[in-house]
Amino acid sequence: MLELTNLDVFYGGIHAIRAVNLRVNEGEFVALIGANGAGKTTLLRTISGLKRPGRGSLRFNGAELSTLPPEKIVALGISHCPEGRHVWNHMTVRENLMLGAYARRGSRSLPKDLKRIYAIFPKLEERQRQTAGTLSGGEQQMLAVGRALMGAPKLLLLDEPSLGLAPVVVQELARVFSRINLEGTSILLVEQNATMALRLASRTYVLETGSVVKEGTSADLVSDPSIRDAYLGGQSLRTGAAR
Amino acid sequence: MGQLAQQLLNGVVMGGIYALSALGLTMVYGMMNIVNVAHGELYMLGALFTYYLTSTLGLPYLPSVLAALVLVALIGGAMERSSLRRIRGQTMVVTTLVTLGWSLILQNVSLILTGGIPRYITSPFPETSLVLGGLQIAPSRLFAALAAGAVIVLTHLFLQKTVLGNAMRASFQDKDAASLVGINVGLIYMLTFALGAALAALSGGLLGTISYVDPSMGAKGLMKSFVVVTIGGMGSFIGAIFGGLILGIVEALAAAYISSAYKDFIGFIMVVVILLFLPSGLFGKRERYA
Amino acid sequence: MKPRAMNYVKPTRRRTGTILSLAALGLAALAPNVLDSYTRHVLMLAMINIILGLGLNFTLGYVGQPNFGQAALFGFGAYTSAILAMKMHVSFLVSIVAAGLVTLMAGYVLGYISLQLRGAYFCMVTIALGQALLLMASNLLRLTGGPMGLAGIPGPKLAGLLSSTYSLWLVALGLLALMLLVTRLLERSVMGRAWVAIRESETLARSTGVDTFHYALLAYVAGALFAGLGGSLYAHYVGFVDPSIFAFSWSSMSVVAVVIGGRGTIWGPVIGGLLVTLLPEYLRVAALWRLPMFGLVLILIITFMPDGLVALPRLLAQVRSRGKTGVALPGGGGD
Amino acid sequence: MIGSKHVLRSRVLVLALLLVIVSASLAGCSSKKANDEAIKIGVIAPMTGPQQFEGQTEVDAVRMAVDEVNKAGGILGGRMITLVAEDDGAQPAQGASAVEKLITKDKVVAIQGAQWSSVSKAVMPILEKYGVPAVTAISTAPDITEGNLPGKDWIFRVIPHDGLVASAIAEFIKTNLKATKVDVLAVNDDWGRQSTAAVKAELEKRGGTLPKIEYYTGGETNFLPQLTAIKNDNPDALFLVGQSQDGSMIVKQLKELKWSKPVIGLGAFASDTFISLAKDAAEGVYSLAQYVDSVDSPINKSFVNAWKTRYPKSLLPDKYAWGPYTATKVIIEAIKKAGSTDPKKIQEALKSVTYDGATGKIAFDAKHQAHPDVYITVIKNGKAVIQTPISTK
Repeated sequence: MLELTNLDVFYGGIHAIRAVNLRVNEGEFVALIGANGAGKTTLLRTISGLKRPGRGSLRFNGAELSTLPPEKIVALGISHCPEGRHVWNHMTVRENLMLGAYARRGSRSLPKDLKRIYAIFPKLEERQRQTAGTLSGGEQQMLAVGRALMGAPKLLLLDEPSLGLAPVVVQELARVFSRINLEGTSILLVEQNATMALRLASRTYVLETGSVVKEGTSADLVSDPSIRDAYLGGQSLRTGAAR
Repeated sequence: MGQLAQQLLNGVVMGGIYALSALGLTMVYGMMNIVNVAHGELYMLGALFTYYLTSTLGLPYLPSVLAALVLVALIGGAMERSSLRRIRGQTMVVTTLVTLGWSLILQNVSLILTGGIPRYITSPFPETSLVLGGLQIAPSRLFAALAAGAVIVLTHLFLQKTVLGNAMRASFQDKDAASLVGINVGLIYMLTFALGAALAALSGGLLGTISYVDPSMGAKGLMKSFVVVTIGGMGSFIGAIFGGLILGIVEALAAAYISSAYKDFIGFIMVVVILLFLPSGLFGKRERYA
Repeated sequence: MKPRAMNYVKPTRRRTGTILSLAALGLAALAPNVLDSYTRHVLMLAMINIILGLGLNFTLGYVGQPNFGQAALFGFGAYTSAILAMKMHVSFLVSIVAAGLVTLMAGYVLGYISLQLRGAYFCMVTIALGQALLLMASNLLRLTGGPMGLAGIPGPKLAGLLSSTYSLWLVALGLLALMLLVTRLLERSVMGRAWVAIRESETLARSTGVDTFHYALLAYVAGALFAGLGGSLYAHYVGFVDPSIFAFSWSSMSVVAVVIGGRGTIWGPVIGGLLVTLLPEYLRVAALWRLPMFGLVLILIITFMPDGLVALPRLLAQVRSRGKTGVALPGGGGD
Repeated sequence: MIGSKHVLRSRVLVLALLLVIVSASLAGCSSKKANDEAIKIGVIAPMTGPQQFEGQTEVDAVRMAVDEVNKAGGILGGRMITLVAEDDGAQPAQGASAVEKLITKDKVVAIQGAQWSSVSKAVMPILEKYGVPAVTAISTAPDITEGNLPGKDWIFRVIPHDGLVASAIAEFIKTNLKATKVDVLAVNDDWGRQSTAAVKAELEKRGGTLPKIEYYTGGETNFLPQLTAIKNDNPDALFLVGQSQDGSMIVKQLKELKWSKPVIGLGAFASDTFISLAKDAAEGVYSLAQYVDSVDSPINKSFVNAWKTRYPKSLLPDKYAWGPYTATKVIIEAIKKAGSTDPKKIQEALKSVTYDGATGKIAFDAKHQAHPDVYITVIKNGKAVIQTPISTK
């Protein structure tokens, strides 16, 4: 479904992504883990069109993405829930969600889709008339996910959804991601919280300084000693220091 | 007592008119963070186009205003596309100077093309003032004030209730997030500036029946629009209404009870005093300028 | 503005620099003898514009606040000189020094008021104060002559021999050199660094213990002194002041000069001041198209060089070295 | 990177020096020897900015005068006259630059202007410095000729100044309008202030009172505050000082307030521009005008006809057309009389030159002020009708 071949991305003079090959199959839940600064966010921004790739190809269901503007990519069925949530603080929860479906505005199924989001996140329905800026961090993350889902994506890109959230909230989000995936949406999850990522995803890639250094089923990676040392051992330190 | 009532009535009606003429300015500032010095020239072009459409082509008044609005919106879109787009994200001084350059171009090219003769747009309203309990008011002025209210409400509803309006607000609050839900942010920037230009043109077309129309009319009115927008809080519609009303009433009362030579002086001092106590005007959003 | 931290210059180079500057100064002092009087006149106005720009540069360039009220201070200086010279018949020297000091004090008051605010609201207050002063000058008939202005302000005759225009040329040149030197010294001082800190992030500057209001006010006051001296020069040179000296057009021209020259640089206001004076004058050949052409040039320069013309060499160097990108750096992530 | 700042700085210096050199050479190369034949006359006027309309009219008028003379074969044995017009933006400093350029670069022998009194005052010292005369047709501040300003020997004025017309206005208000309590609304500039002061003095001499004197900023569009206050004061008459745009707005807003007392204006309350802007609201407005297009003299009729033929799209000529036209003709007469293009000789000739103008004979008194007639007019059926011509001698 999504296929990155030999992808290179430059940031100014910096070679941020180097010859990355990555694939997400129909209905699959894939994770991408790596340390802060490894290039994970750059990779997602490149997929969704916010950043132009330098070399290589980016194909989604056969269509080449590397020259498309973000709005065209959204229309193909890729929703990107960005790191740091980026909800529109001065707009209401409902307005945030409805704009999530901007790429398919006018579609008849919008009321139904909104109901579905409210069913997934009942808190959002309670707060639908509040402005997003008044929500708690966890609620904002739910809103950001909900907004991405309103685009009715075939592929959902999630960037650090657990960042800075209480463990209870992270648990709740994890349940939601599994459910969405089971309902048929493919997911590419980017996480520093490797424990969570490896538990949710069926396959995982490990990114270090812009290159994929390991890939495999999550089960294999969990038992890989180098992964355990680098990503699971120091985990408590790292999540504590997030942001 | 009769004078006070008449002055207040004039002040309120003028206040509505001032609010209308400042609307595009405050919207472009609030959304795009651009102090559009060319606002006055867009206003002037609205009036000038309306004049030519009514007098030269002989079109009826309201369709002419609408056609002028469309033409000026196109000019506004072209301004954004050709120059403002390239300096997005630069500091305010830089964007302000680009609009200053545009104001020089628009004003002087209009001057060259029209010869600068002052004119009136023929008003579709009767010239005889209405008399309400001993108070006089001109129908064209009353219409302009009412239209001002209607335009302000409609623009507000557009931004709050329509998908496009929401997309505009979203784009200026968080550009990346807007791109990620499929909003063409570049297009939205252009449309927003064009909308600001259209509002300026609309006020020019509506007020051209009260004031005269010439290429320098925009520059003359710009200072007042600045006062209105600043008092009310930059970017706030409700602020523009209150700013306009305050300026209209203060001008009226200053002329009646203090000295008309100091009328404008009082307006500017009021800006300073209000800002010292309310650093972002009456209704300005604080967090953006902290 | 990119930080350019290099302060170290080889001593020999510095010496050549000083010699070159002195030579340029000497040449400029003699220039009126060879220039025709129109060019002399235009360059004199340019010097006044440069002095104004150098003063404005402190708040606009270094502190980074959109100050559109330089005409308020300029007018203050001009009126102070005009009133002293016309009504009290003081000598030129007393008049120009007094204009500087009085404007400095006025700058303290105006700065104290307007610097309570930042950004667009600061901008609006500087405009409003300028307009308020314009209206005061129009209405305080006894003091300012009202809209009739004050005509017949005498110029100085240095050493009793030089003509008034030549004397003013030398005074302006001397002031200009002094101001460039002062700007250079301030730029490298603690104060200059504090200004740039405020511009980059006022919150951060404040959190590291910089009294941002204090430093911003000092920038404003320094700018006021320059503007006051420039205003005094103007009054004695043109010989006539009226309230239009407070007009928004003077303020905005000064902002244009600083921005198209280069904000927060020493030579920016010099280049910009020359440009905003020379361009409209030499565009007179274009008759009515002069102002639209000026507007177009303004837009082009700002759109393509938002850092001003001083950045032109750097920009060209960048263009030349393009294509050498792509050096991978370890750890260069995208977050 | 060492020394890069220094390199940069020297580049900037070079750039700045280049600019200076370019400007100097530009200045140098264009001052090549002018056409032996042509005589250059300069005009300064506000051709841009809020006063551009009056300025454009002025330049058009001067051009018409020059072309008429050229068509008739030129002067001084067939030499043609060329016109150099410069913009002063109605600002003193710009006016000074414009005159410096006209005199030193274009080598004009005389100048028509300025329009605004403040600009005239700023350019007078420059005229003196170079010894080039100017004839102004619009600046009516009395002290330009009557005062003791530097450069006063070099400026001449064809239009009666504010002091000269004040008594005529006061006399008309007292005897014809039978008004003693008069309110004033005047533009807050040098001209508005000075003419108000002059009329006030003359009215008070005649036993009148002026309880309310209000000023407005030029370009204002809202006069209702002042007019409402004046209406409430209930004077016998209202005296206005303003140009056609402002004036038209004032009388329109007076009409909105259902004003019924007599109104007399000074400035442009009898011009075609004013009437076409104010329409019905102009009816019945009295005015003191230094020129009206309906002046019944053969010279004026041919002037108006020539104007209509030459500028068919334009409005009928007003004082901004008549004054500069007359001033230019006076300059040309003086050049003929001097028999020379030496500015000093032209200045001498101006002192004794006479010219038959549309509103009477133009001849300068010892203070360089001319004394043509002025008119009291009233607007009837969209036409300014002359009530009484008044001598200003």
